[in-house]
Amino acid sequence: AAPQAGAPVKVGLVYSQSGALASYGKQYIEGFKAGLAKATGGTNKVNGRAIEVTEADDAGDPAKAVSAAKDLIGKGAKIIAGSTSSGVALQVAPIAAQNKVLFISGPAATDALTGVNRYTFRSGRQSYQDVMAAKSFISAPAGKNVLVFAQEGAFGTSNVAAVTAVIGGAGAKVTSILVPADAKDFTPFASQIKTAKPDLVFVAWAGTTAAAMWNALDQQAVLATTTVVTGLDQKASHATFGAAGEKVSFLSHYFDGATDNDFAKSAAANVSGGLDIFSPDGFNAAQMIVRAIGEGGDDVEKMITALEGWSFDGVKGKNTVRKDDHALLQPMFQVKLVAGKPQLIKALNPDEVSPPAVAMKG
Amino acid sequence: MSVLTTEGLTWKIGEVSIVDNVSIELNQGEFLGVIGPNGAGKTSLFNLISGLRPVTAGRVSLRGEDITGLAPHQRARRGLGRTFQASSVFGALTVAENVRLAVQARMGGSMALWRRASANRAVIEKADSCLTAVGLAHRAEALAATLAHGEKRKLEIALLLAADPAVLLLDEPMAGVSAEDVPELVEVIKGLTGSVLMVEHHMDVILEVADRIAVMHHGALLACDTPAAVMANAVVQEAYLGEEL
Amino acid sequence: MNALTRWWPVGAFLLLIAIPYNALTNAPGTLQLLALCLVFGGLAAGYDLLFGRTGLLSFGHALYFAIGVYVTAILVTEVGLPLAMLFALLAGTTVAAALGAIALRVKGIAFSMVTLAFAQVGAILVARNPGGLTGGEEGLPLSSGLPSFLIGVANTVNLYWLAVAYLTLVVVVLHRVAQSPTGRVFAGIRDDALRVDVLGLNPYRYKLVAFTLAGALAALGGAVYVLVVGGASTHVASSDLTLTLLIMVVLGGPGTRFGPVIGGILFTFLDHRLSQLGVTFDLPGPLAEPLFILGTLFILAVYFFPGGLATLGRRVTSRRTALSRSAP
Amino acid sequence: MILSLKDVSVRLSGLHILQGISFDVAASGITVLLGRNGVGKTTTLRAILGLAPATGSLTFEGQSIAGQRTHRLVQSGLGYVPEDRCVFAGLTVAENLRLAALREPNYDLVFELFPVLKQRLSQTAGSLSGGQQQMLSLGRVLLNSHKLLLVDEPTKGLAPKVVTEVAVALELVSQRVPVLLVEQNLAVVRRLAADAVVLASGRVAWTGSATTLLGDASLTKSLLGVGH
Amino acid sequence: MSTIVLLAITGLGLAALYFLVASGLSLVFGLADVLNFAHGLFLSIGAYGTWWAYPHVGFVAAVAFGVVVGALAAVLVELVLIRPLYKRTIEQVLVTVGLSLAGVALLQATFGADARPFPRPQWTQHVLSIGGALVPVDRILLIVAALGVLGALLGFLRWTRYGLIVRAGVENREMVTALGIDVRKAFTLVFAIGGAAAALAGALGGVYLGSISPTTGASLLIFAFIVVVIGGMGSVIGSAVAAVAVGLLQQFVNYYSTGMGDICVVALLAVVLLVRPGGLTRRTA
Ligand SMILES: Nc1ncnc2c1ncn2[C@@H]1O[C@H](COP(=O)(O)OP(=O)(O)OP(=O)(O)O)[C@@H](O)[C@H]1O
Ligand SMILES: Nc1ncnc2c1ncn2[C@@H]1O[C@H](COP(=O)(O)OP(=O)(O)OP(=O)(O)O)[C@@H](O)[C@H]1O
Ligand SMILES: [Mg+2]
Ligand SMILES: [Mg+2]
Repeated sequence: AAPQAGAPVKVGLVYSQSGALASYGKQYIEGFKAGLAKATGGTNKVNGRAIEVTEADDAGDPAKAVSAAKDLIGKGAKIIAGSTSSGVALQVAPIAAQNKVLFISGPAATDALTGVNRYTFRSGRQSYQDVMAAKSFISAPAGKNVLVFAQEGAFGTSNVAAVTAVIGGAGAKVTSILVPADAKDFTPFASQIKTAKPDLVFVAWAGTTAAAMWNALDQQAVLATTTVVTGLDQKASHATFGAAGEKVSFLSHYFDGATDNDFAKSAAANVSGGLDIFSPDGFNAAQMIVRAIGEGGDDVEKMITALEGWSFDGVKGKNTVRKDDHALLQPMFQVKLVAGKPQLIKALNPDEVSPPAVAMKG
Repeated sequence: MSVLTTEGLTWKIGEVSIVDNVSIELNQGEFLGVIGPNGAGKTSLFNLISGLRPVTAGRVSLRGEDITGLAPHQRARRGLGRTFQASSVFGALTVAENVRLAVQARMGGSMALWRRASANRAVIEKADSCLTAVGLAHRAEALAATLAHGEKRKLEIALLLAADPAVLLLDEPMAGVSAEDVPELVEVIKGLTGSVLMVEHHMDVILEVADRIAVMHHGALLACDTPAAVMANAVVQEAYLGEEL
Repeated sequence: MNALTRWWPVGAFLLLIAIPYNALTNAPGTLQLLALCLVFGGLAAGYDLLFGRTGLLSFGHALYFAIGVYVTAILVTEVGLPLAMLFALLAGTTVAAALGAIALRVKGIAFSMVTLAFAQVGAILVARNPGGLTGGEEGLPLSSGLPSFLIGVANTVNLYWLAVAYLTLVVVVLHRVAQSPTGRVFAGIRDDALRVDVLGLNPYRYKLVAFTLAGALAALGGAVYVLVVGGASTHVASSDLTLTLLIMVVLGGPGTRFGPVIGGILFTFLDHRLSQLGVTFDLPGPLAEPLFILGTLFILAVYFFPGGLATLGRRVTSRRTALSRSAP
Repeated sequence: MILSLKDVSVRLSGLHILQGISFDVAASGITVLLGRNGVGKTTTLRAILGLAPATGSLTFEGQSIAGQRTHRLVQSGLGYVPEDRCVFAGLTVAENLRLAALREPNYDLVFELFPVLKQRLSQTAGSLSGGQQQMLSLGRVLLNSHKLLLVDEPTKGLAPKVVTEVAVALELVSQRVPVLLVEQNLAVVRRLAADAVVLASGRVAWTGSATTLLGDASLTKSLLGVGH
Repeated sequence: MSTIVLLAITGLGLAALYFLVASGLSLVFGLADVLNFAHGLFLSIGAYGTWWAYPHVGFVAAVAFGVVVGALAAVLVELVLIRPLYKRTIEQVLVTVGLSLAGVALLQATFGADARPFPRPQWTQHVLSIGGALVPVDRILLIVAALGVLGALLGFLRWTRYGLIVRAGVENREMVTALGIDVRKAFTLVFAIGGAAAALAGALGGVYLGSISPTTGASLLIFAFIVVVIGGMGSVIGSAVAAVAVGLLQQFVNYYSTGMGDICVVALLAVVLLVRPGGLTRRTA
């Protein structure tokens, strides 16, 4: 259909406003608003057409997200974005494909989303990129012992798979310890790690038990005797590392101060309390939406074409939407915590951390 | 011919024998009264016979069949019914539903998820007749929990009538029944077909209905004889009856 | 009065049928939400077979629901939808019968805890993603194997019909069961299982029947739910879900014919709409948390409608008959 | 007179159980409350104790006690022996007694009346026989020096010998404390009661001396349904 | 060898944490007959109370503050929500279920959904070398606290008149009143004690876990339930024994077959209940 001049374009944002991931949701939406302002020059319009954003809360529950997405699509939204959690993203993606609308997933990090269907894009990073960033901490992987310490479940297993492929592929010997996410005492596991004497430990952990886990690794002298790499989570979590923080090597998707470009400045100006890990995801999503509407109007096929292969500068630096599988190639960061504050060691450019291309499934 | 026999029935808690080597024979159609001081083990004996407690030693047989190891409901199916010393009815059901449930348990067909209970006229009519028999028909729609004590006792008898058991164990059916209602209830009890074992402290009632009387004392069977003989027994006089008021 | 009490369910049913046929309510978002509400209405009613009608407080009902959800989601790509739903039903029924046979050997709170524990194992297994089957905490989207009439926003109405069918089935089954001789035994067991035993019926068998039937209804509900939502997620196996069912039943009125259905529908509706409300009006602090409002509402309901919403009308009538009886 | 009821009504679940009853309890001796099953005798005692919601006026020792909390009433001198004994099944006999003891408990009296309790001090009350529980229930109030005892069918389920013993015990007690007694056993009533109150369909049908009531065959026939 | 020592001591530490949660639960559950789903909330309140007070006062005073706040919250809940529902046990359980949902949401709205780092005095973070194992001091602290609570509770139940009243009140509240005793006070007291024990578990659990989040209470609650049931409802000693069994089992199984600890605990529960339906200490009744 030919775009009707002047008619607003409807965009639906389905993300966590309440529930366990509410603070990720907040970073996302603030980033999004800043990004929208920046990309439209403060007008909220593309080609003279207003962008009408409707927000819906999924409370981290896929059932609610699907309801909200169907509702928005039923009301004429051509673009759905958001998805704070992987579970939500994976269930909204098929809905987008079935209804032929564009879906730009947010902070959800699962690799399974990449290449899931033609209609699905992502505005954040994926787990594979974390693992690639972790690899950058060992200079010569061949012959090294690498141990993955992760929580049981899809997140943990996919991290183990990625490490085995990436670092194991480079010649290291990869083993893993998978632990229930809600374990209360991590001492036994920490002691298992110590006994294994690995050269590098990659920790993939998210959630409320992180503090206890780090404490156990520290007390059982794992941190002191080997290199431990993990992903740096949002600001609020930095203090939970306590004394252990300085003994860990961090890879980071984003932290306040990782970059200092125009976009970061303009984002920071619009976000209360400074940028955080998922601010760029929201910012990118807005940029991608503006691009899609600008080039495609109301035509989803044209939007897809406009996004595929598109490179743009954003908060993190240069981003590229890979044509084959819609992975978002982007920089990552090596960081250390000093007195609870992250300090940049090195920015990794997108090529160094690009995930392997997968075939588009649908 | 004896319908219910216990042989050396014993129940111990720790070292104490609550029921001590009790052997009783209840004959077909007989009315056997059980008396004994409080704590003699009468209710416990009933519990062993009806299967609510596991026996320590001894056997219970019903119409020649050994039922010692059976669960309460299996004994009930074989024709053993009982009432409780403390009234026990289904408080949240109406009086009528209480009795219908009992009738249905007797007649079978309880495991029928897709049939209408109300379509079974036989159950309903039988239940009504049981209620009429104990004089509770006017309370049929009341919730059993709201009945006064004496009415609950009558309902219990109705539940028993409904099951039409061959052997009935009545545990103090007259306790707490107002003087006015006693004769009525005695008539109901006399009208029971089947063999009855009844614990009761009202001696006049026992003497009126019982063919024989068993006396329990400290868990053991002290005597089991005709009413006249039992009343004349010096130990019974001393341990149980005491002086007249 | 009598005519009203007799005919309102028919009226409500007609209303359900009419919903897709008018412009006001025939929107995908509305139908989707209503479909979810109806599924939970049916689930709550099935749970009430245990709680309200037989007096069994199970804390593990979510397990059988989750079996329905995951078996359908896993098998649909392999064997097609009808067979997948059939297997889900069979699996739920079998597991309910097997675990019920164990759990029912204990009574009271111990029974509640054993069911809770079994369901906890279910939740742990689902979260661990054994063999990559369940997708762990990321869930399992339904992306292929669905018949075309269930795909796409335009076909949401078919999901709605599916939910209506499920709810109707549950209500009819439970109604028949409640009126049946077995239903009478259930009521007896709820009151005093020992007494039922002495009457000559084995309470264990009847409890097991109730437990298995409730499990089967929950598994079927799971199979419908996964179609409506379009995927499975760990939440369906959590003990929170059972607690929510309990809340729905109590809100609506345990042991009543339509109370649990009403409770399930109302709770689900509020659960979905309240968060939207919080966003729209930018409500401060706790008021933006749906669970805060729902929890508070629930507490108030326990105080002010003991016996549930369904007994509101009845309490007025019972008072009237009571008065007229004591008059003479 | 120690206790006086005026126009007391009780409604339970919408049923008008007591429909305005009035009677007095004498300051000494035993006043017996009679009536057939379900007439509301237990409810009357519960209403006096504040355990059933009542309207009307209740006066104890000249003071209005309507609306007072039960435990205060008991502390101020009302003792209660409930119909179905209500011993604490999970507590031992000793603990049941210890719980009931308020000020200066008189254990000797209790053990003298019911020696079996002394033998079974460490057994849980739930495992006592029905009659033993009844003794415990009576024993509990006899520990304390109350000003009035409300006793509901104390001889229910007791062996004839124990019935006599309880009657004797009550007689002893009543020499010290007035008693309002609910009793079905007319032999006991005959032996103990000075005054009688008869309830019928929620109202007081007759009050007067117990001897008069039991001596008059036509009265017992019409009020209590016994006799010829 | 050092592994065994480490697992045993940390397992006991875990057991101590479970016991602290379970003891209050068991007390309220067994004696006031309320299966208190809001117990986790009292725990969280104690933890957040300590967390809030710590920057202003010392560690010990902060814990004391948390315990007092937890006890007060429990008293408030008892007075306002539970008391009007006496005799309606199922409704009481339901109210606590509602409270547990609303309470977590309230905490989330007040303190945010994310885990907050919990203040830990330096000395709790030291490790002691025992038999070659590096045992963290906070485990020892937990074990000592649990033993203290166990002793105090047993004393309360055995030797105080309130203990007696409470045990009788569970059976027949009305009759206790009819013996001239104000039973309501006793029940409030039990809630206060239960709340205080939960809050202590929250404060020390915060040290143990290093962080608190609104869902910490709920996640500990399920194991506390299991402990209470295995031990026999209402039996404080039973809870202690069950806590030790659960803690050690979980710790050892987790080490030797990674992550199967939870499932083993559930299996233990099923087995115990099937063999002894009343739990370890209770008669079948
Ligand atoms: N909670 C209640 N709800 C409704 N009705 C009740 C309730 N409790 C008692 N009743 C009714 O009140 C009436 C009087 O009961 P009450 O127990 O006072 O009788 P009673 O004279 O003591 O009888 P009994 O001699 O059998 O002990 C009975 O008809 C009973 O059904
Ligand atoms: N579960 C138990 N544990 C311990 N002792 C018990 C138990 N059950 C019964 N007893 C004891 O066994 C004895 C017999 O009790 P039972 O109830 O059979 O007496 P009874 O003859 O029916 O007395 P009553 O006429 O008073 O009802 C009593 O001394 C009682 O204390
Ligand atoms: Mg007896
Ligand atoms: Mg009475």
